[in-house]
Amino acid sequence: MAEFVSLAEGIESVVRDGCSVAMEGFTHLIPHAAGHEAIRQGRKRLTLIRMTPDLIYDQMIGMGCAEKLVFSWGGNPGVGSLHRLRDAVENGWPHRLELEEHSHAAMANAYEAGAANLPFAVFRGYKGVDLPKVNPRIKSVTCPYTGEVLATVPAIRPDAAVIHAQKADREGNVLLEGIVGVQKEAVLAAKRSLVTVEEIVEDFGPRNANAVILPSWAVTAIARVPGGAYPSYAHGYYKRANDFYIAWDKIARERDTFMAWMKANILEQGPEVFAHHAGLARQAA
Amino acid sequence: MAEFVSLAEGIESVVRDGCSVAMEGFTHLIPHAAGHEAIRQGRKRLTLIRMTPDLIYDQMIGMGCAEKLVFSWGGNPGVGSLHRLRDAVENGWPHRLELEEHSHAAMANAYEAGAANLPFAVFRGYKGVDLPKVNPRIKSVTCPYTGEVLATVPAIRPDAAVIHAQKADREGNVLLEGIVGVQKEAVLAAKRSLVTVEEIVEDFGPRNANAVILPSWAVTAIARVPGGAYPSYAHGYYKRANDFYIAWDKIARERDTFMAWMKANILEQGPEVFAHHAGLARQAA
Amino acid sequence: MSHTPMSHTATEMMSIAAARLLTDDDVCFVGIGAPSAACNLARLTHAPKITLIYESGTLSTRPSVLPLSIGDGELCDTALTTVGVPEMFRYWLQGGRITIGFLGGAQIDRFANLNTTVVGDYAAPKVRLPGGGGAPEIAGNCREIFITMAMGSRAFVETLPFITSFGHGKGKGDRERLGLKTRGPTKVITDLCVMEPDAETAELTVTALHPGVTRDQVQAGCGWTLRFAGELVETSAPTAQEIEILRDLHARTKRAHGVAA
Amino acid sequence: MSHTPMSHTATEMMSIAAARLLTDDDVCFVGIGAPSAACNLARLTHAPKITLIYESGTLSTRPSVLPLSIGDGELCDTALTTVGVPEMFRYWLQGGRITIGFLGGAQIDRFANLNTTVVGDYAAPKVRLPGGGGAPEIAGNCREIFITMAMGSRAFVETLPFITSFGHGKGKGDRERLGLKTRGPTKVITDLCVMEPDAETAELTVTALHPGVTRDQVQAGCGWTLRFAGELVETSAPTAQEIEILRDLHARTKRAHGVAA
Repeated sequence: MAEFVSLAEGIESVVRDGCSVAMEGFTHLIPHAAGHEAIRQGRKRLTLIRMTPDLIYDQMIGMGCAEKLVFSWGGNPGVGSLHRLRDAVENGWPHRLELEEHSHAAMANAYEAGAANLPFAVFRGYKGVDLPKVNPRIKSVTCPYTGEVLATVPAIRPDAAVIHAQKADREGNVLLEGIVGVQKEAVLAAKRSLVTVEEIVEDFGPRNANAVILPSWAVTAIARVPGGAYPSYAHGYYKRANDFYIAWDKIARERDTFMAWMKANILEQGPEVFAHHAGLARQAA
Repeated sequence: MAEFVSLAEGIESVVRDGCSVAMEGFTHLIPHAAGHEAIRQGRKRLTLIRMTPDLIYDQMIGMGCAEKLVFSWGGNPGVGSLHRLRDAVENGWPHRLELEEHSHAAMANAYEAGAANLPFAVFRGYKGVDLPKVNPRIKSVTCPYTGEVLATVPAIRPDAAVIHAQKADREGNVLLEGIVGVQKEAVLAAKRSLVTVEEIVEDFGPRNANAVILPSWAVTAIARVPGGAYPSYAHGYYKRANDFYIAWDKIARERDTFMAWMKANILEQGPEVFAHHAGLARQAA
Repeated sequence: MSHTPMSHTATEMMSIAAARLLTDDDVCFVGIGAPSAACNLARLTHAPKITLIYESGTLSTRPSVLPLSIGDGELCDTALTTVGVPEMFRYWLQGGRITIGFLGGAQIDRFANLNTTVVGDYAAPKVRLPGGGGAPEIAGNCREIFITMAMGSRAFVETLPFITSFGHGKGKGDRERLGLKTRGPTKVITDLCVMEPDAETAELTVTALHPGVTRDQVQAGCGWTLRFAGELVETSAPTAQEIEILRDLHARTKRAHGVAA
Repeated sequence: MSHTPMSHTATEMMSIAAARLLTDDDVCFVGIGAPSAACNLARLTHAPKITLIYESGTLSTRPSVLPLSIGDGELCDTALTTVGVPEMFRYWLQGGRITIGFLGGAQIDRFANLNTTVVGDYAAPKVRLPGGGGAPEIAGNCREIFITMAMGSRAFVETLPFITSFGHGKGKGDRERLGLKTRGPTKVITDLCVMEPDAETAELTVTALHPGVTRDQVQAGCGWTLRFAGELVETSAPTAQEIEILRDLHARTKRAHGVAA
């Protein structure tokens, strides 16, 4: 059964130095507050796994939390580059970052295989492209019926998954709605999981029988962090702060503006600022 | 885009003599009215695919529609045997029936692979059991990363899928709720599909963003047949007629009582009787 | 509620003995019939927080009546959530999230392998049984398996004509040799006794007799020569509460299924 | 609505030329940026029933503003339904249900292969680009591919440092040799012209020039020596309606994203 914890306790017990962690959320419900907490706790040597590294991993990479990144699209959506990711890859700052690069289809299938407790995923992809030349983990199997050769990737089985969701109930069940991405798969594929939520409710109330719900017994820890997805968004709570995504381009472009921003907005703050940010995003919407 | 048709037109164009057809519904939403129509139209030499043949295939097999059955559990749930299926397998009446037998896990994975346009499915199963000795389509692949040997089955790619759903909207989109089984996969895996529905609505109205919805462009034909799942059920409309499932045991046990029932209740009736049956089931509930 | 002893049937004893093995922490994959009665009895008595899953996709369901089929609407109405059948088999069963899988069968052998497929030759069967359904992968992927079956010499047989679900094969170590990492059948709860695989050989061994049942009665219901544990205990008689709750459940179920109680 | 000719930018012409290629019957897999503008312009003008899909899982979406990211809430709010990302890639894209996949890229070669991964050596890149995302499998699994990119000699290059998405490889027949059953890129819509693969060689060939654009201007924006079709047509100038609707869409979008219009 899931345990209710503070964000600091959750990050401490679920995301440990040197572990592999998938902090997922496909544009929606990105667990930014959890990422900030990991940075504040000075987490090191992480293998960061995420289809779209986004600002959350740009920040963690820039602060030196990561030794490896497993990803499929490393940009600031609709804006441009992730400058801290680029600085790490192009210049080794703050230190060298190992890349394991896939396509979205490969990672989505690899999470699915992880959730299904399979050692690998099979899909029709990577035909004619160069990624298999630089990623030795891309292999193939032959269909025993048709002889077709299909691409394979190893299942993703992270030590930890961290996601943000709309609600938990008192029993520790978790509800996600809207764009649900690969979060269910990430949690089921992981050894441990931490879910930050907008609110904890008595009961989810009337809902479609097929909403994405993670049962309490499939989750390790839950922390209430209102606004915890900001500047990403929580469907039904607050909108995506597109203006912050645009502003990030300038903040992250240079090391000193980045470090100053991180100090003022992460190192010297706590998770309670997220409720404030999300409140502003809600009003602006 | 899905075309709106009568049940007779839908069966005529989607389910053709000699084709493979998956009429799915996991206890819930079994397309009984469509099965009756196929019997009335005298469909022959079908390969019937269904995880749980249930009464619908017991009736079609007893009426000589099928030359082959692909299945994973052939009983009358909670009651006992499917006597017409047994009579075909044990005594070749009304004629010989070829069996391709799987486990539920294998068929669920095979539908999933079909929907995903893969030639085969991989899963962890069939260890130590006798089914692979009598079903040559059960094979294996070796994981290219761990060396583990996993079971495979060919993807299910039926010529036709037939399902029953709660609602279609005017654009031909289809909504399923409750126990959703493998119907989405069956429709997506098939070349052609027919969906019978309880009602056609202007708009699905407020619904969870993650309900199971089949877009119009993924469906071939839709026919309105209120009550069309009876004696199975349609969540939100009418309950399962458990008493009929119990009564079927006696009807189907002997060839003559079976034939008399089929004549009176299928051959000499039309799909309009289903609204009546479901109405009674609703009142009884 | 009264605690006066009540008379009970052997089938009731079987359900009650099975129910007692379950705890609040268990996540059970429940089949129809005896397993469903046992799991729901546990939920309505000592294990109110037990998690019940039916292969139709209903997670954490709390039916007030026993379903006739594994896909009755009652299961969905009272579930925490319902998932599709491919997801059920992939993420939840194969995913390794089930602690106890409940199985029954037409036939069982001394190593707790089960047959629910055919009697006689597969190609020309004497009796065609329903087949495996979820059982082969339930047997392989749950942490452990409980089997509930009424005894009888046609059900407890020396040799199975067909192995539908793998138990302990031909003895200790066979599961490991196949690469199975789960425990397989750890209890067989019958209407007369409880059996467990022997620690050395994996052969089913009677470890408890239900009240009033003799060794001879158990042997008479078994097609092979049974082993009995050195420390053979007697199952506690059903309490009045257990019987009342079980009978209430069955009475509600019969009314709900349109059968006179 | 007025039909007086209006002046337009080259980027607007690119969006409009791309939009015109789409029909009500198309099911489009839409990327962010130019593809999103083109697809939504088509929907708001001549193809109101076109089906738009974004890789975040939103099926049949009808956004009133252009999303900044492929997962903006607007896409989910206006979608027929939203599915998980694994399902999106397995059932919908790999399932072969998409007629047109829209791609862009940092670089393209004469056979419409695309690079969005690196400039320079992969292990020690000069410029690290975002990577493939959905593109490799969009390029392989959609029935056909439209590419929209603004021209420039650093974008239209003789040799790609890295093939992120496969177009026509090194020429006609390469897709078939890889077992690909889809058509690959059939149109490249730029700010200056439209190109199509030659029927014999699969080399990109200019088939239409946008109004007022010369062959020399097109060649100046391309790093290889371009082929021009024998029957080179001129793209029809944007109508006033097309321009108005496109500008309204961009203005609504900028307001929604918190940027002054």
